[in-house]
Parts: sequence; structure tokens; C-alpha cells
Amino acid sequence: MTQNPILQVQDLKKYFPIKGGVFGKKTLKQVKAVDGVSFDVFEGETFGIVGESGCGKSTTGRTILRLLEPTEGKILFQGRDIAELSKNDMRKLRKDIQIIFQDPFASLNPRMKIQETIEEPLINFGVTDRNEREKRVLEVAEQVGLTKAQLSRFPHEFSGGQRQRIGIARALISKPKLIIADEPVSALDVSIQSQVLNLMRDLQKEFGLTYIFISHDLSVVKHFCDRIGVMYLGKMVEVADKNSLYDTPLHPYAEALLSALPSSHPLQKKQRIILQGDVPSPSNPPSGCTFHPRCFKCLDVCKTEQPSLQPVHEDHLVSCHLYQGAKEQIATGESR
Amino acid sequence: MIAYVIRRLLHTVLVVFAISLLIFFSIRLTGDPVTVMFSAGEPTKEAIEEVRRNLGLDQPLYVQYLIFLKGLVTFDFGESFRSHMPVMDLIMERAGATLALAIGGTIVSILIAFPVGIISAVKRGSIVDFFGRIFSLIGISFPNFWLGIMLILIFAVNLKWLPSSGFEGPQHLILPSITLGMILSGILARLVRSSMLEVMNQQYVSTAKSKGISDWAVIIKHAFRNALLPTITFLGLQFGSLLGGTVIVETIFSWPGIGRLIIDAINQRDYPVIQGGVIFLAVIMVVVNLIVDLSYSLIDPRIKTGGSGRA
Amino acid sequence: ACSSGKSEKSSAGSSEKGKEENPVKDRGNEIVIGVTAEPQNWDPIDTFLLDWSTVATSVFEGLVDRTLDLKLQPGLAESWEYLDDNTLQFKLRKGVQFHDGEPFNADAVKFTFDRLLGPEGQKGPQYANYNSIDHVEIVDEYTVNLKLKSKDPVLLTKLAGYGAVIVPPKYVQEKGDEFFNNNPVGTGPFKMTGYKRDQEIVLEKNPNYWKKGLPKLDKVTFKVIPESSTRLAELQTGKIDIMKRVEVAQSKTVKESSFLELKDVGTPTVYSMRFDTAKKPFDNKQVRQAINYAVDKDAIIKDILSGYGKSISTYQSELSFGNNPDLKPYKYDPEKAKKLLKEAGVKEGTQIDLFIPGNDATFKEIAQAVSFYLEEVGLKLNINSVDSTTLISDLIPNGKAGHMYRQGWGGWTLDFDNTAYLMYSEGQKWNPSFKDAKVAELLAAERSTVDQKEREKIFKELTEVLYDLAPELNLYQAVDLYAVNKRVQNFQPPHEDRMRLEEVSVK
Amino acid sequence: MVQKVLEIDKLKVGINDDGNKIAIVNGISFSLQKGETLGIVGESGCGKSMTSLSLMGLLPPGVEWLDGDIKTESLHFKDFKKKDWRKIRGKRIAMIFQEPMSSLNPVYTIGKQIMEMILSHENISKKQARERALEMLKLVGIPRPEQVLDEYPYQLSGGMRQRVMIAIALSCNPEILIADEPTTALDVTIQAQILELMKKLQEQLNMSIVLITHDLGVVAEMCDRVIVMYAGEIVEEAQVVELFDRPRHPYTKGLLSSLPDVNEEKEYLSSIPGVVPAPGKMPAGCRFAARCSFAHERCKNTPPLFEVNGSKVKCWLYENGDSEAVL
Amino acid sequence: MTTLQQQVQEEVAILPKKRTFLQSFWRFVKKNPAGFIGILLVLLSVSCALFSQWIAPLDPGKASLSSRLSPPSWADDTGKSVFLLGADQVGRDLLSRIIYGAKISLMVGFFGVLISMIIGTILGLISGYFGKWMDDLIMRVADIQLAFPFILFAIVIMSVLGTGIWKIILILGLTYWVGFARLIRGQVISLKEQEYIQAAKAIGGTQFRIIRKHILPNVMSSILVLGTMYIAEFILLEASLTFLGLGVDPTVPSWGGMLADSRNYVTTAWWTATFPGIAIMLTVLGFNLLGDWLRDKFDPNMKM
Ligand SMILES: Nc1ncnc2c1ncn2[C@@H]1O[C@H](COP(=O)(O)OP(=O)(O)OP(=O)(O)O)[C@@H](O)[C@H]1O
Ligand SMILES: Nc1ncnc2c1ncn2[C@@H]1O[C@H](COP(=O)(O)OP(=O)(O)OP(=O)(O)O)[C@@H](O)[C@H]1O
Ligand SMILES: [Mg+2]
Ligand SMILES: [Mg+2]
Repeated sequence: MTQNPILQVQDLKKYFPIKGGVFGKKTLKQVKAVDGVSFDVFEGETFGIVGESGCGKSTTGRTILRLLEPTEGKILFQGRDIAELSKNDMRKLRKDIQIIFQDPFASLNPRMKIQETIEEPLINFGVTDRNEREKRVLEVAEQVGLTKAQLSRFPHEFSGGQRQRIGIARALISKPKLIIADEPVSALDVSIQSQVLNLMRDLQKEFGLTYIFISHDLSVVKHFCDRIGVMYLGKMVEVADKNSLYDTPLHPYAEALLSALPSSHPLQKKQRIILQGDVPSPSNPPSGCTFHPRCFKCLDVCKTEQPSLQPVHEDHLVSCHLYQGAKEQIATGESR
Repeated sequence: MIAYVIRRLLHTVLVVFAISLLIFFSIRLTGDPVTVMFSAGEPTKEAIEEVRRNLGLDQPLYVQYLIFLKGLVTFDFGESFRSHMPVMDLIMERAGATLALAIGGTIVSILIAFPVGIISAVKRGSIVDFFGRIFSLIGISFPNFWLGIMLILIFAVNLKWLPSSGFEGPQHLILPSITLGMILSGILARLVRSSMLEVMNQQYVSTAKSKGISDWAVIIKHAFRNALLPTITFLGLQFGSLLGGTVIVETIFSWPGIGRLIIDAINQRDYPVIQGGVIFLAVIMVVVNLIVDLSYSLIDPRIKTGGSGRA
Repeated sequence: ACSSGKSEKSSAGSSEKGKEENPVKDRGNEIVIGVTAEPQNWDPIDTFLLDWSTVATSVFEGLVDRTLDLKLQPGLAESWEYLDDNTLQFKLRKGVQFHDGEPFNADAVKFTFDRLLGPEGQKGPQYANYNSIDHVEIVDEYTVNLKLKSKDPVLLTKLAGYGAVIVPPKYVQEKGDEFFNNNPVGTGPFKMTGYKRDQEIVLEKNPNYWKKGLPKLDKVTFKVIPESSTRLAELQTGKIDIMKRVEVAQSKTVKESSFLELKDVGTPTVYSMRFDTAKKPFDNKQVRQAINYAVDKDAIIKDILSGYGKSISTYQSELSFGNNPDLKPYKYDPEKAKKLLKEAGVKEGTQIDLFIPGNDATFKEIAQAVSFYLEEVGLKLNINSVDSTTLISDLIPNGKAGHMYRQGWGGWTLDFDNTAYLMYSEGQKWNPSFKDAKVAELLAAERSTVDQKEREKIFKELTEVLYDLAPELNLYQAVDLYAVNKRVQNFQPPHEDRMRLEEVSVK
Repeated sequence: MVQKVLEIDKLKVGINDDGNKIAIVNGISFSLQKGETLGIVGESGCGKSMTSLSLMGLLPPGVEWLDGDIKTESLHFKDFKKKDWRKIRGKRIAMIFQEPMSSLNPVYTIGKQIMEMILSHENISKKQARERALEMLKLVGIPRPEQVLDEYPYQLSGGMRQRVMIAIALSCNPEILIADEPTTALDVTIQAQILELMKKLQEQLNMSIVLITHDLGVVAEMCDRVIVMYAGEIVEEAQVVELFDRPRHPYTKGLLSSLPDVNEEKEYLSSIPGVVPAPGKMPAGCRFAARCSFAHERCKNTPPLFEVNGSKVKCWLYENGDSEAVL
Repeated sequence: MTTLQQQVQEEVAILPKKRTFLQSFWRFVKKNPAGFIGILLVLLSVSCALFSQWIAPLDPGKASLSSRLSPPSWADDTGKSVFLLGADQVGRDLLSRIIYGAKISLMVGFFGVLISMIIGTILGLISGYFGKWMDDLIMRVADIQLAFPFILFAIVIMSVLGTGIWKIILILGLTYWVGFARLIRGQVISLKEQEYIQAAKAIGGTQFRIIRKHILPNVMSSILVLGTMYIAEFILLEASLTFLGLGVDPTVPSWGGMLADSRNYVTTAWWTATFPGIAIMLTVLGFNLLGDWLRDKFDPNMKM
């Protein structure tokens, strides 16, 4: 794999203010939905982001596209900082970065024909010739497995899997380089899920796409991604190559997450790590390491000091005090 | 919470200020109070000027406005041109009658709309639903004056059951309350029905049913309690505007309410009363709005007023 | 035509419907009267409302009184005479008390006029009517002289008017104007014992009333019921005994009832559609006359008003001093109207704007009838129904009320002077455009003399000139309708809303 | 241990539109044994929820019980009146739903909602009921139960709410617990907590559980026996190990192989082409035929449930037992 | 990937069941009796409005004082005009006036709603979509509008602009935009969070395009529902304005005017007030039922 980062996210933060005060202008509290996330995505790869509900996966995805304005941090797309672009430049850049949404039922305008939905990016990106647009729509529809007859229908006439194909077609038509897929299959049935995943893989091969694949389903992520970032409460706690992560999860949270994965066979009984307590609220995160109240390997230092994301092995980064030593070893041994 | 209330009250001040400007200048477009006062007699120019001077109408508009504003701050709206009574007293005199009618109308509308709305929703699509809806719509299908006159003819003149007008005993409240209530109930029943329909699709209604409690307990305790929220909002706002008066019903039933006070003042171009009355209404509306919002938390523990929650 | 106070016998009612029972059973020696509105304010110097006089006539009295037949007669003054052109002397009645026990005397009279002409009075609309009086001199306890600034031919009539009723000095001074406003005290046959704004006014018998044996009733309650249908309902159900302002449309219902009586009375109020003579084509006399010919006023009175109206030839009622009975209203003659219009060069289909107050249902019908008549002579009438207050206080004074507008006028002094001066004198509030040299000259002449014979002559000429100039389409003199429960005896409807109740009794 | 607590007999549930009946659940039969966990899997819309709701008599308006029966030893649910339903709901059969966020009434405290269940079935005082409620909260492992009793649902997290739901369901010691996708809306780590809890409680209380899910992992984890539904019909019924080791129906096979497996690396997942036909638009014959790679002439007729080595399969391939079908 | 087999299957699945027109009509009537009645009533009044010239038996403006207040009659004994529903206060045929009155009432309703809808929709979209100070500003203006008495507003407008049916329409339009604005604002705020709006942004749509193509069509159904209900309300308001003396020209046959001006004849000539009353009631009922049906159709759970 040529290590050529197409996207570099550096210390990205997205805080949602909770407004209050006499004129509703004062920010009382902040929801730290994304709180200092950094990772690189290389050209042609699939980068997975996993984590529990509310940990900031979607927010990360949307902030990269600037559907949400980042609070802080850099987003370098092919070396250009997206966060600095003007609104209009950003709009144009969206030709290159696209998104597929989780909910195939909510992400299509119910009052637009499929043809119009798929065609829309072309209109936005200045393809004025109608015939040209029509041709492209047909082309891309065929690629995702939709028939010409279906193009003149409305979304409610389609099943979930088909709708997700429409969403993919819409994302593909502008020939993007990077696609952020925000839980593209979690609303789909198992049998349909595999259809869509296979389709996405086909398209990746054909067009050399790069994916950021957001999911909470660990088995799907394992299947589909090359490298994976594990998020917890707005932070990346572990980033690693998938095999490395699944074989030797380093962060206690990743470990628990993997062990919580239901077994794929009734006789294969696993030793489960049952975490105590619930995911805390991002508006009021615990001090120190945000995972420490639920952590089964919690040290004293965890309660007060925030760990940072550091490489433990090559291509395996973790943010945990347990690996402080390992980190130092690498830091002296490696020069990165 | 306190901050929220203060913020809302500040908004009120803004709205009231804007209304004071609007009302002050717009009524001055519609004719001259002194001319109205002299609608008989022999008004020489000088006499008119004299009266105008005495009423302070000869001063430049901005001065008059500032005087009005100054009074506003101290809740002193000045004296009526016509009765020379302090405007605030005139308004307060009617508070009782207005309140009684507002409450009466609201109660009637609740008595009609809640059962109709609930049954319609529970028996959705049935014949009961059909007639319930038609019935609740009848109330809003007649002009209110017509409805009022008809009620008088039927219940007072022909059947001689009820008095037709005035503000005396509780029986005088019945017909005007029905008139108002019928009108309100049409919209209210509809609202109850649709909120009920929405709520009945909620999972917690199924949960309640799965507990094995009776159907009516489910409908009333679980569904209706939750459907109450939008209903209360509507009723609250409606109550606010009823307090502002319902001119026509008050006129038909000779009810000494605030609506009639303001309409009479408008007809007489009694500026201080119009100004005071309208400002009073505006304040009532905003305050009622606020109370409605605050009362949510009584019905729905989820709603903690504060933060971004502003309608 | 109907003469005042004559009551219609219900001819059909009893036979058709059988005898309904009179719903009023045990009300006692009192009556309840349903009125449309109340003045909000009982201070006599502060009002011009007929609604005031309906009630307050029973509470206050002036030096001069006007009978139900509109004749002047002694009131609180036993007699009067002009000592010279500028001095009018009154001999006051002795032994009269205000309701609060204060004696009525020269001090009270002086106080009353000082108040009326002083700063207090100048805030109200009544002052203007009396500013021909300079001041009052007390001669002795029961004699006063009114010193006049200028001659005022209608002064005596005015002294029977609202502003000049006598108020109790001590009471007013001690309690203050605002209290007096709400708790009026006078010398009249009834005293006000209860007042709920916009609801009711309760009058009780004044036991010390100076007319012996009067009043006959113990108590009179006025209920404010603005909507006429409701008022009628209250009457039908016996909640009230007398209903003021019965609509023509309701007259039939009243007549059909076995226990109600309809009483009608001519009023000084006349209704016309006045022309804005500044606007084409109404600057042309012929056009104005044509319209007078084109409309069948008698038919309107007969059909729409069910006969409850009287035709008029000029803008004044038959009750008005100066009315010229020799002048007959323009005949209904559409042919002549067409001819005149043709002569004036008015094209077929010319559009005319008429402004009427939107709250008068009966007049709307009349306006429509006029519209048909005008259509027959080729004119197209656009009826604009507007807020009545806007019409009277803004549109008419500013000449924005189209070519024609409805105006009703009472001429409260019952003297054509008031009407003619305000309507035809240049620069007056309600005269946006009319001017005529001859009329102006006659008006000035009429005002410069107190000799009634002389004035009558001038008015005769004036009415003739005005008749010819036709500054308005004169429609009718209003007839007021009162509905009365038959238990009420001796009630005579007043010509001008001032109910006299001291002689009224119940069966 | 082979005591049947519930038997479902040719249950048919559907929409009755002007006498035009469209079956959503098309004549399914199965039974539930004491103490076992029976899993029902199948794709979205195949009728899992309708099946479970008909066990409670809670079919949504517009959906009717068309035919068949549900029985216990002494009762025929078919003949139930409203009142009879009320007696078994909560008392004998309790239910928890998929959406813990919306399963609790937002305007009542947790305590009230648990007590309501208890009070409607047992003749005890409010105070006693409150104590029972507290006990239940402790049983399901809610931290600081005394406080939670007086808190409102919005103050609890999803996992806690699902625990409360379980507490409500179990508060009258039902024989049968129906859990309709109890963990779908929850995070993996929380799901593990809840599943663990359900297992523990089942052992403690010896009840039967009907667990509805579309997650085969959950099935593997929890169930003794599994029913696979497709388009309103049962296509396969088997012991759980048997099902995972030897899936028989082509649909079950497809389902299992389309799951990504953490332990296995494949570039493509195998997948079942096409979509589930909509109710009312069901093809004649085998309903899976259109998507089945084994389909042939025979499939134009509806196959019966063939019994094969203790499992049941609705597929012509098993007309003659397992042997022929191994292709 | 997609097999042909599957596609054929889908095509079949999506085709609706064939029904004859009559069958589907009957089905509709049975399923929505209220909606059907509503549509019927609305159609009735709309056709009266559109085809009044042809439907009305007599000239609604032709009056003769001699036939004033003639009672309803069927018989044609004298050869004079027969007034099926009687004659009014100035002797015009009531039936014809009611038929012509539909035009005015519906005009007031329709154009009034149109104006308030346009203003309210634009402001509601701006307020909901852009939020921040624009939202604050617009919502405060709405508060002011609501607190300002309607009748006073009517008097002010009429004294500045004069009277007439178009002024009434304008007044209603300028008053009732608030309802639309609030409704739409609320919907836009929740729509904004919908994924397809996010998607529209993600594919590079301009704000204007997003509002026009994605938001507007999705609030249209609620607008329509509220619109039908307001039509009903406006028809009644026109009557109330006449009652308060602010109505249209009395020669113009409007139901509200007929009703308000004939209220004193209720006991003596019942037909003058009764028939316009029934006409108003049926039409208003029709629009309300239509609105209810539309709401149920578009969204069974829509709140007001
Ligand atoms: N517009 C917003 N305003 C305030 N808070 C928000 C907003 N959007 C998201 N959040 C909060 O930010 C946090 C992260 O949300 P996000 O949607 O990114 O989570 P997620 O990981 O995608 O979760 P899921 O798996 O449920 O989709 C959550 O706590 C959420 O409540
Ligand atoms: N109230 C209803 N009226 C009519 N049809 C309904 C109703 N509720 C559900 N259905 C239909 O019944 C079928 C089965 O629904 P059911 O809820 O049982 O599926 P499920 O297997 O539980 O699916 P999921 O996994 O999505 O919960 C679906 O096709 C659905 O469209
Ligand atoms: Mg997400
Ligand atoms: Mg389900």
C-alpha cells in the first residue's frame, strides 16, 4: 500500500454549545462531541471508525465534510486545509468528498424522483447539459444496480437496500475521491447488508475510492476496513491495522468491545468482559482518561491525567496510561 | 430557569415597546378623537382646539409618545378621554367578567372537546369518529354572532331556560360560555384527536397495555396524559386571547369584558384606553405564553425549561 | 304620518298567536329599560351623547326645561326675562334640594356656570355651546343674572341642554370631579344609586322631588345591551320593560306580541346623502337635483322603513325651528332626472362613490335601494361601507368620503341655525366643500338677531335657496321606535332620547 | 422438562381490508417449553413482531387475528374477551420491547410504572407494591435503586431503561417473557450487560423466553431452540447448535453465510439476491423461490414443513430427509 | 449482483392492484366518508362560485322593493319571479345571491389564504432555516402581530387604503401569515436535521436550492392543510367583519354580509338569515373536513 494520505485530520474538535443566559447568547455548557481527534486516511484504503452510540462518529464524519463547522483543528484534504475554505470553495470541494448516510429512509427526499435525486450533484457542480446529465445518471444507476424504469419512481417505492443503492449512486455521480460512509448498512437486514457491502467494495476497486467507514458493528468493520480507529466519548482511543486490533486490542475499552461481540456459534462460549455502568455524557466527561470510571484496569493516574494517542507498535496507536512504558520504548527505538 | 424567565420578560419588554410604537402612531391615522367627541353640538374651530389642548393632543407627536411611554413604565396609561377615569381602573373593573367568561368558555370547550377528541381517536375511522368530528366542526362552521343569537333565541326566548344577557348570576355565564366553547372546541377536539393518535402509536402505550391494565386506564392514564401537552399549550394560548376579550360574544351577550372596552374605545378614538388596552393585552398574551411554557414541566417531567428551548 | 307618542295597536298579534302570558310577573313598582350604550361618564359638561340624556334627564335638571313636546317651560327657574340685550335674569325655584340634601340656590347656579365656562368645562365638548355667556351674577339667593358676551338667539333652548344642568357645588368640590363623574347628584326626580359601567344604572325615587306626587315609580334600572337582537330577546323574556332603539326589522315581532306595544316618535334627526360639491359632476346643481328626482324617497320610507320615517325637503326635521313646510320634497321623476343629467353632460354609466357607515344595517338597505334608482337613470353607485367613526371624524371632514356620503344630523337646539351653520358655512368641520355666497349671507343675517319672527323669515328664504341648490339628497326624518311592555303606563317616547320617567307608572 | 407452556396452532394474522384478507403471519405453528429460550429470527417485516404481539392480544389497529389458535393447557386464546387478555398480560405472559427509549411513559416515575403492573394483578397495598418494585430494581441490578424509584425515565440511560422494562415485565413472575429485539437499540457493551442479565434471571426464575431478534449472534448466545421466519412463514425450526452447524433451508444458509465473521477473512460476503416480497404480493408456492438458487419446478407449490432429524424445514429439498438435499 | 429474476419480482411487487375507477371511488368513499363529504361540499361551493352566471336562476342585483322579504315559494301562480329561497330585505332573490355569494366568500378565503400563505411561508422558511437573529426578529414581529387587535388593524388599514373586498383580503392576509410562519418554521427546524437535507448540502447544493427543492416541497402538504382550514376561518371572519361594520359593499352578494345584515329578521323573515347561514356552514364544514382529510392523508400525526 503506498502510504499517501489523502486526508489528514489533526486535533479536530467539535463542541456543541448549550445556550443559556439572559439573551440566550451565553454558552452555558458544551457538548464535546469530538474532542481532539487525529488520524490519517490513505489513498485507496478503507478507514473504519467504530465506537458506541454518541461517541462522536457521525460528528467526526460530518465535520470533515463541513456539514458542521469544526470548532478547532485541521482537516487537510490532499494537503489543503478544508477548515479554511470559504463556503463557496467548500461547496465546490464536495465534488471530491461525498457521504452516504445511515438511514436510507431519511436520506432521500421523499418528494423527488430517483432520477432527480441522483442528478442533483451534477446540477450543483455545473453540468448544464441535460443529455450529458441523463447519460451519467443512467451510467451510475447501472453501476449500482438500478434499472432505467426505476429512475422515474419515488423513494417510498423502494426497499431499504435499494434506497441505499440510490444514496450510493448519488454519492458516486460526481466522481468523488473520498466517500464517508456513515453506518451505511446498519439499518439494513443482514441479507441485504451483504449486497450493499459487496457493491461498495466493487465500486472501490473500479474507481479507486477511499472510504471512511463509520459503524458500530465490529464484525462488519473487520470485514470491510483496512485500518480502524476506535472512538470513545469524542476521542480516538486506538488506531490500528485491523488484524493488529482484532488480534491484540490494546486499549481496555477496545478489549471490552471486542469481547462483547456476540459469538458466531452457540458452542463457542467466550470470556466476556462486562463493563460496569453507562457511557457518560459528552457534556460532562469524567476527568483524566474519560474511560476510567468503567475501566477494569484503571490506574490512579487515569483518574487525573489524560493519556494521549501514541504509537505502541508500528501502525498501532493507543491512548492509554497502561502503555506508557511501551510508548517510551518505541519513542526511543523508532524515529517517526 | 430564572434566567429563562428573565429573558422571556425582556422579550416581552421589546414586544411591548414595539407595540406601543405601532399602536400609538397607527390609531392616529384613523381619525380625530375630538371630532368624535363633538359629533353633535356646535364645535367652533377654537373650541376644538381648546379641547385638543386640554387633552394634550396639541403637542408634537413625539412629545405625546414620550409621555405615553413614561406612563407605560409606571403602568399608568393615563385617563380615558371619554370617562376621565384612569385607564388602568377601567381595565381592572372588567377583569372579573373577562376572567369568568374566559374560564367558562374554556371549561365548555374542554367538556366538549376532550371526550369527542379522545373517543374519535380511540375509535378512529368508525362511525363514532365520523359523527364526533362533524359535531366538533359544527361549532366552528357558524359565524360566532350567528351562533350567539341562535342560542339566545332557542334557550332564552323560546325555551326560557336561561337568561340572554348580562353579567349577574352564574346562569348568565352559560350561553356566552357555550358560544365561546363551541368555537374553541372545534379546534381543540381536533387537536386532542391528533395528539391522541400520535401518542397511541407510542411504544409506552403498548407497554401499558402489556401490563394487563384496563383499556380506559391505558387511554386516560397513559395516552391522554401525554396527549395533554400540546392541548395545554393551545388552551393556554387561547385562554390568553380570551382574556384579551372576544368582542363579538361580549357584544351579543352584553358582557362587560375587556374586548368591548377596547372596541368602544376604538369607536370613540379614546386614545388612552386603546393604548392602555392593547398594551395590557400584549402583556397578558406574553405572560400567558410564558406561564404555558413554564407549566409544561408540571405535566411533562422531561421538559426542563432552559437552554435552547424556546418556541 | 305618525304623531309623537301615538302607539300602534297590535292588530294581528293577539288573534294569530293567542294570548302569550306576560312574562313580567312580580317586579313591583319599578321598571327596567334596555338601552344600547351608556356614556361612561355622568358629568354633564363632558358629554354630547344621547345615551347620557336618556338616563341623566331623570337625574339632572336645568334652569329651563323642555317638555316631551319640545316646548320650553320653567325648570329650576320659575321665570326669566332679558333685562337688556346682554343680561338674562332668572328667578329660581325655592325649596329644591339636591339628592345629597344640599339646597339649590343662586350659588349652585353660579357654581355650575363657573365650572362649565372655566378650565374644567373647557376640557369637555359642552363649553363651546355656552361661550356666549360671559359670567353669572348672583343678585340674591334665588335670583341670578346671566351676563352675555354676544347675542344668542337659541340660548334658552341651550339652557335646557345637557351642559347647563345644575350641579351641587359642595358635593362636587368636596368629592372631586372624578367621584362626581361616577356618582352624579342632581335635583331630578330620580337619584342614581347604582352604576356598573357598561352594565347597568340604577335610579331610585327622589322622595324630596319638588314636583308633588312624582315620580310614581320607586326604581328604574337601565341595562346596557348593545346588540339589538339581544335587547329584543330580553324584552320578550320580560327581563326588561322598555326597549330603546327597536330596529325597523324588529317592529313586526313586537307588534305580533300580545304583551308588547310598539311606540314610535319622530326625532329631530334627519338622514341625507350629502354631496361633495367640489367633486365632478356634483359641482353642477343640475346633477344634484337630478339625483333628488331619481330616488323614490316615499317608497324607501314605506317599504324599507315600514313607514317609520318622514319625508323631508331640506336637511332638517319638522321639529326644527326654520323648517319650511311649504317646500315639498323633490318628486320621484326619473324622466326628469335623466333629462337633467343629459343637460349636465353626465354620461350613462358614470360611477359615483357613496360612503356609508358599515354598522347601520337599515341604511345599507336604503343605500342599495338608492343604487337601483340611480341605475335606472344610468348612474352606477359604488357603495363603500366604512367604520362609522372613521367616516365622521376623518373621511367627511377631509373630503375623502367620495361623491356622496351618508350623514345624519340631529340639530340638538331644534333650530335650523345649528344644522345650517355647521353644514353650509365655509370652513366648518363637516362642510368639506359647499359654498355659496347667498347662503353665507343669510346665515350671517340669521345669527345677528334674536327676533324669532325675523329669523323665521330668513330661514324661509334660506331653505328655498338650499332646496334649489340641493346640496344633499334628503332622505327622511328618523322615527325612533320603542317597544314597551304593556304593564308600563304613561310612557311617552321622547323625540330626542331624553326619557321622561316621572309620570310613568306600572300596572 | 418437556412441558409445553404455550402452543401456537396455525396462527394466521393479517390485514382485513373489506374482506380482502392479506396475511402477514401465515399459519405458523410452534410450541414453547418450560424454561427454554426460543429464538425467532428473520428479516425485517417477516412478521416476528406480529407473532409476538398476537401472543399478548396486542395487535395494532388494522391488523386482525384471522385464524388459528394459541393455547395453554387450559386456555384457548382464540375465545378470549378483553377481560381475559387483561388477566394473562403481565401475569402469565410479559413483554419487553425493542425501544427502551420510548417504552416507558415519560410522565410517570419509574416506581409508579412498576407498581402499576403489580397493583393491577395482585391485591396488595401500595406500600407493599412499592417494596416489590424496589426489590425488582435491585434484582435487575440498577444502581441506587431507592432513588431511581422516584426518577423519571428521561433521567435514565437506555441500558437502565431496558433494565427497568425487564423489572416491570418480571414483577408479577410471568411464566413467559416475550422479548422483541430487546437489545437492538443498545450499544454492544450494554447489550452484553442486558443479555447476561436475562440469562441470569431466566435461571433464577425458570421462565420461558421468546426472544425475537434479527441478530444471529444474539441467537447463538442466548437460545436453546430457533425458529427462522421468512415472509410470514416458519421456514425452519431447529435446536440452536443444529441450526448453526447444519442450516438446512436455503434461506437460513444464505443468512448465515452473509454474516461477516470476525474470525474469517473474505473479500466478498455471499449474499441473497433480491428482496422479501411485500405482504399481499406474495408469490404462489414457496415464498423464497424467487431468491433461491435451488429453485425448480416443484417450488411452484407450497412446501410443507418436513421433519428432518429433529428439525423442521419448509423446503422441497427435504422431501425425503436430509440425504437428497446435500448437493 | 442483481439478478434478472429479482428485477422482475420487484416490478411485479410494485405494480398496484388494478381497480376500475368506480371500485376505487367506492373504496375511497367507504374509507373516508368525512373526506368525501368535505370534497363534495367544497366542489359544490366552488362550482357555485365559478359558474354562478349559469346556475343562478335570477339576477342577484335585481331588486324591487315590492318583493321585499317575500317568503320562499315553489309555486309560480302569478307568473312573477319565484323566489325558491325567498327574497331579501331589498327584494332580491336569495338563492341567486347565495350562489353569487360563493364567489365572494371563496375569493376572500382563497386570496386571503394565498397572501398569508406566501408571506408566512417565506418568513417561516427564513426563520426556520437561517435561525439566529433572523428567527428572533421574525418571531418577535409575529408576536407583535398577534398582540395587535385584529379589528383595530382592520380599521387602520381601511382608513389608510379605503374599503372593499380586496382590502379585506389584504387585511386577512396580513394578519394570518403568523400561523403559516410558525407552522413552517417548526417544520423547517426539524426538517433541517433530516438526513436528506444534510445530503443535499453534502452534494454541494446552494442554500437557495436546498430551500426551494428540498424544504419547500416537504412543507407543502402542511401548508395546504392549514390553508384549507384558514379558508374556512376567513369565510367566517368576513362575516364577523360585516357584523362589526367593516364588511364589503352591501350590493356585493357576500354570505357574511347577508347574514350579518339580516340578523334582525331572524324571527320575522327567517329565510333571510337562515339560508346564508346554512351556505356558510356547509362550505366551512366542507373545507374543514377537506383539511382534516388532507392532514390524515399526508400525516396522520400532524399537530397544529
Ligand atoms: N447538533 C447537535 N447539537 C448538540 N449536540 C449534538 C448535536 N449533534 C450531536 N450531538 C451530540 O454529540 C455527541 C456525538 O454525536 P454523534 O451523532 O456524532 O454520535 P455517533 O457516534 O454518530 O452516535 P450513533 O452511533 O448513535 O450515530 C452525542 O452526544 C450527541 O448528543
Ligand atoms: N399496523 C399495521 N397495519 C398494517 N400492516 C402492518 C402493521 N404493522 C405492521 N404491519 C406489516 O406487517 C408486516 C410484519 O410486521 P412485523 O412488525 O411483524 O415485522 P418484524 O418481523 O417484527 O420486523 P422488524 O424486524 O422490522 O421489527 C410488515 O410487512 C408490516 O408492514
Ligand atoms: Mg451516528
Ligand atoms: Mg419487529
